[in-house]
Amino acid sequence: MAEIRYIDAINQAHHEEMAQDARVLVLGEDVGRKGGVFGATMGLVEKFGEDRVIDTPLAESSIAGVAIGMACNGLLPIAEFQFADFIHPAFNQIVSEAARMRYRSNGVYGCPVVFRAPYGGSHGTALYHSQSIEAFYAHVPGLKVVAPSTPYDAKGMLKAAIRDPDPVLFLEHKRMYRIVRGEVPDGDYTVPIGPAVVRRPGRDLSLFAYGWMLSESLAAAEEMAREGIEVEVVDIRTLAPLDTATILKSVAKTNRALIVYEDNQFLGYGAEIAARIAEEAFFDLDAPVMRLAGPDVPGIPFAKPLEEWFSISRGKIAASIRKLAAY
Amino acid sequence: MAEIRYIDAINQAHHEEMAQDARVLVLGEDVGRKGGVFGATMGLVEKFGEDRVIDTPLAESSIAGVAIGMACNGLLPIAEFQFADFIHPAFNQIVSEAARMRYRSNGVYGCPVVFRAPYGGSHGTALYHSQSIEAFYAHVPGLKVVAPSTPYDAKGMLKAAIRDPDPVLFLEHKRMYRIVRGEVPDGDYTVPIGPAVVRRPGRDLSLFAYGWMLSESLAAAEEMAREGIEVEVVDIRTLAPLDTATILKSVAKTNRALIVYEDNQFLGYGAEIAARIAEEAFFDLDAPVMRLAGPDVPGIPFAKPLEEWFSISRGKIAASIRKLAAY
Amino acid sequence: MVSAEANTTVEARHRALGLSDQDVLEMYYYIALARGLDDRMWVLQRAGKAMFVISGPGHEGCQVAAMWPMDKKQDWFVPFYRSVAACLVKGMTVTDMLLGLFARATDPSSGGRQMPGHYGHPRFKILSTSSPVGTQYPHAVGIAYASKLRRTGEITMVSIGEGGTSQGDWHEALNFAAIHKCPVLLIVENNELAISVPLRKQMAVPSVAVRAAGYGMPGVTADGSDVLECYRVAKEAYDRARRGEGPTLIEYRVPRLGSHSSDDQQERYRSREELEQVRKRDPLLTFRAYLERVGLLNESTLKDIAERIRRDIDTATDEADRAPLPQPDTARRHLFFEE
Amino acid sequence: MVSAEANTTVEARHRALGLSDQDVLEMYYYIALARGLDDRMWVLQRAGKAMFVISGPGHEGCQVAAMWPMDKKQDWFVPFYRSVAACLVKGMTVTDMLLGLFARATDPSSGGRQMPGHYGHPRFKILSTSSPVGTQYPHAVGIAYASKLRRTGEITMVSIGEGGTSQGDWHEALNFAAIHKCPVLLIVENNELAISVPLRKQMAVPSVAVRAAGYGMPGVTADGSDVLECYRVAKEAYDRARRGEGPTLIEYRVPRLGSHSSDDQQERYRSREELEQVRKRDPLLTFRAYLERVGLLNESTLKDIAERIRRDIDTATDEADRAPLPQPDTARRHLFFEE
Ligand SMILES: Cc1ncc(C[n+]2csc(CCOP(=O)(O)OP(=O)(O)O)c2C)c(N)n1
Ligand SMILES: Cc1ncc(C[n+]2csc(CCOP(=O)(O)OP(=O)(O)O)c2C)c(N)n1
Ligand SMILES: [Mg+2]
Ligand SMILES: [Mg+2]
Repeated sequence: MAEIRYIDAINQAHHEEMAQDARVLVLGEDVGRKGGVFGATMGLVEKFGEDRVIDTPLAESSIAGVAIGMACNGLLPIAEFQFADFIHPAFNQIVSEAARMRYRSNGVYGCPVVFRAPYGGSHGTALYHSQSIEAFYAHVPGLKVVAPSTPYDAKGMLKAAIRDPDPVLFLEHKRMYRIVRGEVPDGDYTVPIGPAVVRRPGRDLSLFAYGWMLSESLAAAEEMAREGIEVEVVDIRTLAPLDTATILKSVAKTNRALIVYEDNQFLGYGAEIAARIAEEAFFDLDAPVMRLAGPDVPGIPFAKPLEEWFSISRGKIAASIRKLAAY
Repeated sequence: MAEIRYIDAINQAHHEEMAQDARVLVLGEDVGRKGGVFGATMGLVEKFGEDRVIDTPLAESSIAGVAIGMACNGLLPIAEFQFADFIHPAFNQIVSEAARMRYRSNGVYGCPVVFRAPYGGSHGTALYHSQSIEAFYAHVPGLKVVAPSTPYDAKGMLKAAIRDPDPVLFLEHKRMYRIVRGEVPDGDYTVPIGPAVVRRPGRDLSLFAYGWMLSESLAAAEEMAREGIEVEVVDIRTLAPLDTATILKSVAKTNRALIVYEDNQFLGYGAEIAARIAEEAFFDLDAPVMRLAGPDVPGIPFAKPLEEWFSISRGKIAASIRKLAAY
Repeated sequence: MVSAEANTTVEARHRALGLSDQDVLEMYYYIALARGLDDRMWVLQRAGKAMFVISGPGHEGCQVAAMWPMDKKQDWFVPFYRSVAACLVKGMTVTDMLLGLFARATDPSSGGRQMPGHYGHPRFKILSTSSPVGTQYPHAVGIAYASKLRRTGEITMVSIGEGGTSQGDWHEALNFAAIHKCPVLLIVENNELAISVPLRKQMAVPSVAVRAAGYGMPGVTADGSDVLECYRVAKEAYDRARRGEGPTLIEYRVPRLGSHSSDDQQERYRSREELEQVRKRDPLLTFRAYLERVGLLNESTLKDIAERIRRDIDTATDEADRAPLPQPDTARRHLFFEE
Repeated sequence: MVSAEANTTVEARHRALGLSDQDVLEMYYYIALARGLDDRMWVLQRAGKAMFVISGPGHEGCQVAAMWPMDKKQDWFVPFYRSVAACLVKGMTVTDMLLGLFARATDPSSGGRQMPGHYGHPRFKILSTSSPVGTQYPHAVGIAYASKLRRTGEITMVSIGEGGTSQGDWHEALNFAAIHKCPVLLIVENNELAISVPLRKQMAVPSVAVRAAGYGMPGVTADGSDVLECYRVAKEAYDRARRGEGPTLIEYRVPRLGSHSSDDQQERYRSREELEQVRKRDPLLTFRAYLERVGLLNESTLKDIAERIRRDIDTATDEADRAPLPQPDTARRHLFFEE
């Protein structure tokens, strides 16, 4: 097994699925000769041709809408949004159409589209190239939302998403693309959409995270271990439908819950996890359910001091862990 | 003071504000001669002319986008979306533009638009004419979101929204339009955006709701009083920014919290209220934080048995109250 | 009072277009059937048997004509809420439609989940439709792209009102279709109203068809009261698509004979004169007049057709009415694929 | 080597357009200033002094020309990220722009909150811009509508790349502008690339201007390397708008001389020949050649201008560099209006 980068895992999944199934096709802005602005689709157009690797006009609503039509007529499209920030023009197509096609047709039409979107803040990505969009979409019944946290999962879950008979929003935290590496088998495998996973067992408190925040949380947990606090870190991975059982089991064990997410706090994804724990694990809790999330401002500002003010680092996570453990 | 319907209160606010401030203008589909599909803008075009009451093309993104431009150039536009379900094409304009104009310009450009949208289920409104959309927008920093529950508040808060220097999403539960009546002063007054209000004091548990769910909850609370359970009913009214203090105060008093909303449960608006209570009122709680919300399916289906299966009636609310009170 | 010469000329019209007498009689039947069904739906709504109706009186002629060249089995149709006649031609039965009106469990479009008028039928390759106006256009283009890539030979037809052409999705779909020469007929049924909003407030051009040039595709306009002309332009567009030459924008100018839907009162915004004017453009009447002129219909055959239609609709109404409503907790099903 | 006769003809060109020698020299100055600033920004980025650059090399000629008829105080401008030259003409200083590049607290566009290239300046009526391509078009139309309603006499100019014309928002904005005859100049700077996507994959028509007819407004195309022609069409559109005759769509064909942004490597998708071709269309060179031909510039005056620009940019760089970064917790401010 090779150690590869997150972005390479994504790219591999594309290559393998397109090679083994002629129904798979990619569409999006700059996915062709440029190989995508992050390189996720590198090498595809050379191998599979312009008909299956479509450089689309700059128009996200039709990227989604055309993909939906393709999916209804026998193809398995992967629609790339260049940045998650630019998925918003396609909101109506994804929410009203893709997510509802099966339900509204009483099961007779399916919509197996994968919507890929690089999300989250990296250095200097500012207000419009750094958004976390998972809360908008995880709220939408009929849509699956995943945010894998390792290269292994990225490849395995992208393959699972492509083969899934229903629409999947596939979120890739762009900060991970080049700096997160991991072992990834060369050949075929899938990682099922659904189950969360305990990445690090611990007895003192449960920490729930996904994407880049999972990496930072694991780092913070290591630091805390040196202080004698054993944090159980749970990788949510699939944001919808949510694996509540794994969450409740962990809280039952540690009696404390911290949810970490990068999006602004108010009605961000972690609100649902907190609400579930407050309802279904209430009698297990020894302390308030705590959330550490981005401030409630419209986005991550550009200037370094502002960006740092916004961003959730392992240091801030460690501080929250200390506070929660102290109850 | 006259007893008028919710829809009349909305209509009055339009008439009065347009008469007293030439900057106020209305745009949307069928807002002119037809007076809006629900009658909210009835009589306006006859009084204020086609230039200030604009029947727009069927294109929601530009309804929002053009309104934003108008607001940046000295007008106070009220943009009507015919149904909240059809605000989705304008998602990008509202989220990326209206909500961010002030923040991104470091305070120099403001965006005083009111986006009005009739939301929620009524009889036979089905998948696409019944959506609750508040969770999508309350999550967006920079946007105020209100959902008044009485004709008095509807008029007063609409006036406050029109005069607000920032964008406000004004949600009107369409089931209330013709059946909810209340005393409304003829003249000018405003109800501030921000504060929640206790509509019915009680000692046994706190119930949080807004819009039509507030009406149903009050009815359920009356029923419960006959069973000896005294429910404190809090009308959230302003969904963003949220008046957390009023919520926490109520929970401190009753030690139990039930949140009722019509939207599907997962990451619906009530998740944030639940999460806040679990974090900030944890030691006040004697029982799990409970949510009663719509099922996690893409919308309210049309056929009567399916609609009833989905809908939250006073009966279902009463059952939840009983369950929570029994802890 | 038609002279022998005029008679020959008009007769020549449908035959010159390659339509047999049988064809035009069937076309008339479908127009009349759709109108009959339409009338029935409104009656049922007023009688409290249906909550809501939205339908296509005035639009039937162009719909039947546009559908006529299509291969009913192989080709795709992406309808909108006025597509009653088109869906009937494509294969849906009157019973199918009334099952939707009554929100029955066996409604093939949605099992009673959607409002009436939201057609869909997998067997006839009619895509499931939603309410937000305009979204179906990119879907149709995507379907057509898939047909081309998979070399299935399928042609796709999609319909919308002129109001829907204001939507961004419409623009994006036309652009994509033109770039990739997708085999798709892009139909706009222009009745000069978007609910109450008149054409001049919807666009500064007198016709939607002129927009086609901006995308690099042909755009044609036909009078929706001239059923044969509607057929001619559709056939031409169909043949173009078959030849791999890409999409055509077709605008049909049609009268909207009734209110927008059963929730609307058109008297609020349409004058008596306007209503009188549009009634003259009723394709049912104009096409009937043509068929009488060419001697294919007369009072007695018309009566037979009307009788047959009435009977069929009666039977279908009974059948649909007897069908069961969906069970409450089936509402949780089909969120995702079920094995 | 220019004959006396040819000389008169070309001389006649700018004067015939009502432009004084002073005008064209100032126009040249702005084009050169924008280019100088541009070069500097890329140097600063490569040196690690700036995280990101996106700018308009090749687009400066049409921008300066289009801005020239505008009333710098009264009129509105809604820019996009390539509008470096246009913003300079409208009133922003080199220092203003570099404060943005360095994300300083005093950056007038956003106080360092936005990426470089997101211009905005209330004093010069430059609307704050965002990143999502296309959203600014409806804003401009709304601004223009307000001007008309309020009878302020303001004209609005808005810019976008040809890639942005694929967006639904663009379509909806043009439609609204045409219906209401809004006083707005709708500029498209067509460099035949949307990052890496070539024109033929963006649209099936050879020119954006042909789309204007579909909205009921005039559409014109001008060669962005012919600065005077760019001015001429803008002036005509401006006068039209002033006369209350509504919007004009103006397409400028421009070369994109560099990569899309500092995050892009155009060598991945552009051939050496293509890059050589576009360099010949550089408006800085073509306009300089014109001014030399008509005797308004020569080697020595050119040197003076270059020198002055270099000095001004040096000073501005120092000034911007010395300005303080924003304080961390100012990030919570301006979520809503502050009294
Ligand atoms: C996105 C969206 N906005 C608004 C509506 C409400 N609505 C339904 S039909 C309609 C008018 C449609 O007009 P047109 O496209 O001309 O079709 P017609 O009804 O005239 O046949 C409107 C505004 C909707 N269904 N979807
Ligand atoms: C809605 C949206 N989608 C994608 C992007 C990413 N993006 C930024 S610029 C650009 C290309 C723009 O091309 P064009 O409009 O032709 O302008 P040019 O850069 O060529 O001047 C893209 C795809 C974006 N900023 N916004
Ligand atoms: Mg219409
Ligand atoms: Mg370009």
